[in-house]
Order: sequence, then structure tokens, then C-alpha cells
Amino acid sequence: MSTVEHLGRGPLGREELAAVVARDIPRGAFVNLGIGQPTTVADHLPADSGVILHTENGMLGMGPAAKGDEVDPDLINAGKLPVTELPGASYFHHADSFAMMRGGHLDVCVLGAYQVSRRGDLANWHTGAPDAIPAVGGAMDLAIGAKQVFVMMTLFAKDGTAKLVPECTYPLTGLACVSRLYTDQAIFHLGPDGVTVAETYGIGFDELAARLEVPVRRG
Amino acid sequence: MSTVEHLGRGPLGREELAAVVARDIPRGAFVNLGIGQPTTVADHLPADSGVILHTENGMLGMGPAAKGDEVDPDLINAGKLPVTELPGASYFHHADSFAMMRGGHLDVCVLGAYQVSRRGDLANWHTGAPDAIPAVGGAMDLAIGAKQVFVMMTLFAKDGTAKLVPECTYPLTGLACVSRLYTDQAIFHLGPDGVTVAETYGIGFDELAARLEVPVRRG
Amino acid sequence: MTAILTDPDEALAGVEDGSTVLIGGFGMAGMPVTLIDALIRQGAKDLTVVSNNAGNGDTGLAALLAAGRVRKMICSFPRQSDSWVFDGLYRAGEIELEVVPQGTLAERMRAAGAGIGAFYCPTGAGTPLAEGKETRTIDGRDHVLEYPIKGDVALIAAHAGDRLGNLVYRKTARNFGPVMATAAALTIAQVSHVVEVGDLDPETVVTPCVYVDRILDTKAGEAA
Amino acid sequence: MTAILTDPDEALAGVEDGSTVLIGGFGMAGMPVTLIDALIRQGAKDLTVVSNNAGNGDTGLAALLAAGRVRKMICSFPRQSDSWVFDGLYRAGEIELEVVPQGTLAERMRAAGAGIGAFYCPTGAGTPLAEGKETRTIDGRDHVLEYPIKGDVALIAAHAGDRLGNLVYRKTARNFGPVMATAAALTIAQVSHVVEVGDLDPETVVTPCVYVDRILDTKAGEAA
Repeated sequence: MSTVEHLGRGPLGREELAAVVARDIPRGAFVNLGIGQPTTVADHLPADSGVILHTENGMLGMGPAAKGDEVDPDLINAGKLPVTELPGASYFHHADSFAMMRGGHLDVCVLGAYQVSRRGDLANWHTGAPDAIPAVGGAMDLAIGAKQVFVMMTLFAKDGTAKLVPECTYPLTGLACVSRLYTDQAIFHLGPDGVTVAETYGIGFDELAARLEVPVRRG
Repeated sequence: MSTVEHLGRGPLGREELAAVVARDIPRGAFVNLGIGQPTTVADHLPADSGVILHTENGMLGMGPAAKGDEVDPDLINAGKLPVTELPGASYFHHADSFAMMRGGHLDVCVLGAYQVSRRGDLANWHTGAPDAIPAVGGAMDLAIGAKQVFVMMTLFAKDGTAKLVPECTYPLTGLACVSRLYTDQAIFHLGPDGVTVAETYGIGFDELAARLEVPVRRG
Repeated sequence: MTAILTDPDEALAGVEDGSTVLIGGFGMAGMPVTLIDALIRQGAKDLTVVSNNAGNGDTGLAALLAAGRVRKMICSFPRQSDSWVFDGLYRAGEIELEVVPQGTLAERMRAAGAGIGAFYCPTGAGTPLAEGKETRTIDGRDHVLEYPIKGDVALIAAHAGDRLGNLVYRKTARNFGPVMATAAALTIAQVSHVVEVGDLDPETVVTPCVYVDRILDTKAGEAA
Repeated sequence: MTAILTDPDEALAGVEDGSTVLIGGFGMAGMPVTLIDALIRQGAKDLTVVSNNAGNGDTGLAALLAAGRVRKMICSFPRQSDSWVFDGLYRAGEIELEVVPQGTLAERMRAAGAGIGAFYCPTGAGTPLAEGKETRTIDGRDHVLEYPIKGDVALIAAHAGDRLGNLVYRKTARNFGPVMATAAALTIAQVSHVVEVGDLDPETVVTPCVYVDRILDTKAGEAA
């Protein structure tokens, strides 16, 4: 296998990135989509994907965002936004919900990140700023719980530094937990053997590798 | 308070003993009745006692034994005998059922015993015979779980030795867990200060004390 | 035996200064707002409050915080767009904060209710939230030793409850309620629909009556 | 995704020698008799079986034991009036036995399903069943450190299941099924009533479909 270079185009837009993540979720998988950008992945799952969504506030079989009359204050997602219920759904309390996550029963969890390290460490809960009020929510539970953790983020911060780093400098959410990293410029697979580049978008492998401090291999 | 001596009568019969235990269960209490003789306590609870029975195989609000058409193979007690369901009952799985017990939510558990020690140690699961196959069931969970553990047994073994002992010689079920001991000849309250005799049946306090190796006090 | 009450103030009677109070809800779903308002009136202070968040806007838990009655918050996610009351108290050093991962928060209360003395949990291992905690490698994976969180009081909201105290919830409003009910010495539930004993299907009861000490019938309060 | 099968032998396909098999049921309530019979035909040997009892009479689990396929039993109560098959094997030294208090048995499987590495449990502290186990005094009370029991396979029985794999149980037949379903890599449920997706009320599902890999439709088998 080799890296697929999508050239003659720019980096992935936010919706395009969500579509690429959706494409890689196996049919029939049980999936938790984190708050924010990961939530948009749901909009790109094919109607017949058979994917079943978990929301850690106590539901399996979550449907799309609720609109108009569908809005029910008792039916919200982890981002506290109103959602809907699909046939075959089930509800459970928080201890059971996180048992489902922590116990490794979900196939994929998709999260955002500030930084991901070469060995798959994740930093996504705290900027480390001295005056920041720490708030973790379910981030640490999700990071270590699912069989596979996908992260989606922009590859470079606004200051141009890569967010795929040799070692995270932000406070950690979980160790060696990220298996795939989806960014606007490239898709990385992380594992014990290091980082491989599965695809690039609007940039070639060599240029990408040159811009990273983390050694990467062709996929 | 002093020991109530019921003289001019013999020791309590099995049904009488069950009635005395039933008398001492507070109104509205949540109660688990162990397999065997403790089960018969239910028959002596007043109709308006408000006592709610727990069976550790996953039910709160257990009713009397099922008869005739009431028998349902899916509705049994911990002794695997068919029982009935009362209004306000609920079902739960084994982990939740034993969480309810272990977490100290039940007011009283009534158990049988081979031996009870002066400090409330309980031996009721194993005779210690070298060829016996060990089998504990829920005995250890029940022994340490309820707010109060009542034991009912005959006070003396067939060989005449008392089953209220300085130290249990049979393998232990739980340490310092028995709060009250109901026997055919006397009712004992056990606590950090030792053993007091609340009532005697067909025997006076002094004669009883003389027949025991455990020091007892008037109640 | 469960008391069925219609007066919120009566429902909160006896909560003592220094209590640990578990407060249900995730967002507004399952939030026992009537009971929180009654707790504010009740006046207990020096409280430790355990809840997923640390209050929103100026009402409910935020109002309890603003009234200066909370010494410490134990929660997973205090910082929100509208958590200005907590934020102000925290930055002023006027409130303690213990941040606990959301699943560990639930599991620690479950342990309290289930009589588990402590448990080894993989969540948070190697992160700042594990600092100072005992850790152990089990089956090649790092775990953090976590202790139960037991409440003196739990305030929860349920959809329906019968007069024995059995409760059912509605959709994701179930969240922390069933766990907190098991973890507190005194569990008080505000219930929208109080029904007769026998009206709830025994197969569907989520919180068995043994866990519920007082029910506040919120519909009866409205009618009065 | 859950497979809905009508052939018991197909339901048991792939169980390997040396597997740990969790078998539900308490007494005959919730006992997956059709699956046990299929496991006997399937032929896997050197099994560790985790179940509350160790077989009754000459059928079901007792027949599996009699066929010499079980290396070790982990259970709370092997000795019963009609457990002669187990008794004979045990006295002949032909089977290992680990006796676990009933609630600890359930909690150890719950821990396996919930990703808990180990837990301190007061049950059995100071008794022969705690011998050789790590103990710790927490809040003045002795606790025993207990580790998860994880299954390669769980065989359970449920009342109804939908085609996604959601399960509900009936009365005290619920017992170990929901816990075992969470604790095994491969969960196989025999179900009396297979219904369409959407036929089960989401509030009443006891085992969410994520825990169920295969459903054996026992009614369909009867009709065939």
C-alpha cells in the first residue's frame, strides 16, 4: 500500500473532512461522535450504513438533530443539543453508558484535539493556560474507551506549527489511544510502528513530511 | 431493660420462632429472607406490615409462594421455588441486585447458621468436613450487606453443644456481622459490648448462662 | 418507606450544613430545579455539591453557588459558556473544585451505592487528573485507584414514580438520577407524575423504591 | 451487527477449545438450554465454565460436564441435591472448582464488561474464600481485591429481542444474562420472541444491542 496523494486540489474543507471520516467508519459500527466538529460526521454517513450512534449521556441509537416540533428537552446529545431517537434505540443511566464506553464495546469514537503525539497520545481537554478553569467532561473516558479512536482536526495551528507532535505539550487526555488522525491536509494511521500517511490532500507526501517534526512513513 | 423470661412453657417451635423474628422486623422495612427456615418468616408478617421482600436473584416486592396456576418458571426465589409478584415490585439483574445488598440498602437480612460467635461472626456455608464440596451462593454477600443481620437457629446442636460459641470452628461466612440471634431457647443481641439476652423461652437466664461458653448479660 | 410530599420546603427538611449533595441532570435534562430552589431557601451551607456541571446562567445550581453556600464542587465540566457564577467564585478562590472524568464520576457514585470500597479505572491514567492518585498496571494497562463518592443527600428528577417510591425516567433525562439515588443516605426525587402502586410495570422500573426516601409531587404543587 | 439465526448449531459456530464460557440462568430461570445442548454437539473442550451452579440432573450443563468438556467451573453454588455429575467429577479430581460468592461473581463479570481493572469488595473478607487474595482496609472495613471475569463466549436466554439485538427479559429470568452479555467477546442469546426493530420500547431495553452478537430464534426452530 502506498500513500494516496490527492493533488491538484486544496486541503479538505470541514465538511469534506467529515465525509472522509464517515467513509472510513465500518458498516454497522457502534460509534460515539464527540462534541463539535466530530458531530458533523453523522451527516455524511450513508443512509444504509447501519452505523449506530452512542451518546454518552445515556443513549444508543441516536438520530439526527431535532428540528421544530421534534425538539424534546429530555432528549439531548452530549453537546446538550436536541436530537431524535431512531427505531431500535435504548436509554441507560450514566454509569451504564460509560461502562459501555470504558468496557471497549464501541467500535469507533471520533474526537477533536489540540495535539496528537506520534505514539497516539491525545491532548484535547485543557490548553494548560494558567488561568483556564479545568473541565474534562467525558473526554478522558472516550479517549481510552473505544476500540478505535479517530481524531479530526486541522493539521497546523494558526501560527503554522503542526498539531501532530513528537510529544504533547498540552495536558494529556489519554496515552497511546489515537489510532487514526484525520486532518485537512492528510490522514495518518498511528500504531506501535509509528506514523504512516494514508492520504494527502493538496500537498505531496514529501512536502508534508518536511513540514512535520514527527517522522512519517508512506502508507 | 431486663431479660424477659418466658417460663412455664417449652422452647419455641419452628413456627413460633419465625413469628418472633417477624414481630421484630420494623414496619416498612426492606428485608431479605435466606433460604430454608428464614423463608418462613414471611408467613408471619402482618398483612399491613409494609415490609418489602428482596430476593437476591433479582426482585424487590416478592410475594408469597406461588400455588397452582400462579406457578411461573420465570418467577422464583433464591431457593429456586416459585413465588409471586406484589404490586410495586421491580426486577433487576444480579449485579444490580447484589449492589443493593452489598451497598447496605436493605434493612434486615435473616439467615440460618451453623455457628455464631460472641462477636457476631457467622458460619453458615460450610461444615468444614474434608470431603464436603464447598458452595457459598449468596451467603457471604448477605452476611455483610444488610444494615442488620438476624440469625435464626436452634441454640444447641444435636450433641448438646451450644452453637453460640466463643469463636467459630466452622469456616466463616462473615466477620462481626450478626446483630441479633434468634434461637428456640433465647433471643440474643450482639454488639461491640458483647452478648445480651433479650428473651428466654422455657429456660431462665441463669440456667441459660450456665449452659453457654459465651459470657452473656441480662438484656 | 417513601414519603410523598407536595411542599418543596418540606421535601428538603433536615439537610445539614456541611452535607455532600448529589444533584442530578445533564444540561437541563433531569435537572431537579424545584428541589434546588428549595435547597436555596432551606439554607444549608458549607456544602459539597456533586453534579456534572457547575451551574448555568443565574438560576438553579448557579443561584446556590451565588448564595455562597457551596464550599466545594465535584464535577466533570464546570466551564461552560454561561457558567459565569462558578467562574467568578473559582477565580476569586472562593470555591474548591475537584474535576473528575464524567464516567469516573458516575462510577464512583455507583461504587458508593454498590458497597465497593475502591476500584482501578483506566480513565485518566497518565494525565494530570491522576496526579497524586495510586496507580497500578493490570494486564499491561495503567489504572488509577478511585474511591466512592457518597452523598448525604441526592436531589434528582424523574418522570414518574409510584407511592412506594419506584421511579422511571424519560429519554436522556435518566442520566445521573438512577446512580445518585443509590449513592446517597437521603434521596429526594422530584417527580412529574405520581402514580398508584401497581401502575408501573415491574419490568421497567429503573430505580427500585428502596433507593428513594422522599418524592416531591411537582404536579400537585402546580395544582395547589 | 447482530446475526439472527434459527439453527442452534450455527449459533455456536466457532467456539474454540480452551474458551471461557459464561452460562446464564439461576435455577432453570434464564437457563439457555438450547444453546448448551448445541455447545455439547459443537464439541469444544477444555472449557472454563462460569455459571451460578454446576449443573442439575443429567441434562444441560450437567451433560456438558459428563461429556468431559469442562476443565474448570467458576460458580457460587456447585453443590445441590441433584448435582451428582459435578460431584462425581470433583471427588474424582477430574474438574477444577473456583467458588465465588454470588454477588462477587456478578460484580466480577460486571467489571469485565465495564472496563474496571479490579475492585475492592467487602464480601468474603476474613473468610476462607479470601485466602491468598490481596486485602485492604478502607474506611475501617476489610476488603478483598477482586479481578474481572471475562468470557470468550456468553450463552444467555432472553424473553424478546429485536433484529438489532436489543433484549428484554422476563421476571427473575433476567438474573445473570444482562451482566454476562457485557462480559464476553461473543454473546449468543437464545430468544423466545424475535420482534422487528422498533417493537421494543427504548425505555425498557435491558441489554442494548451493542452487547449481542448472535440471536438464536428458538420459536423459529420449533416451527421448522
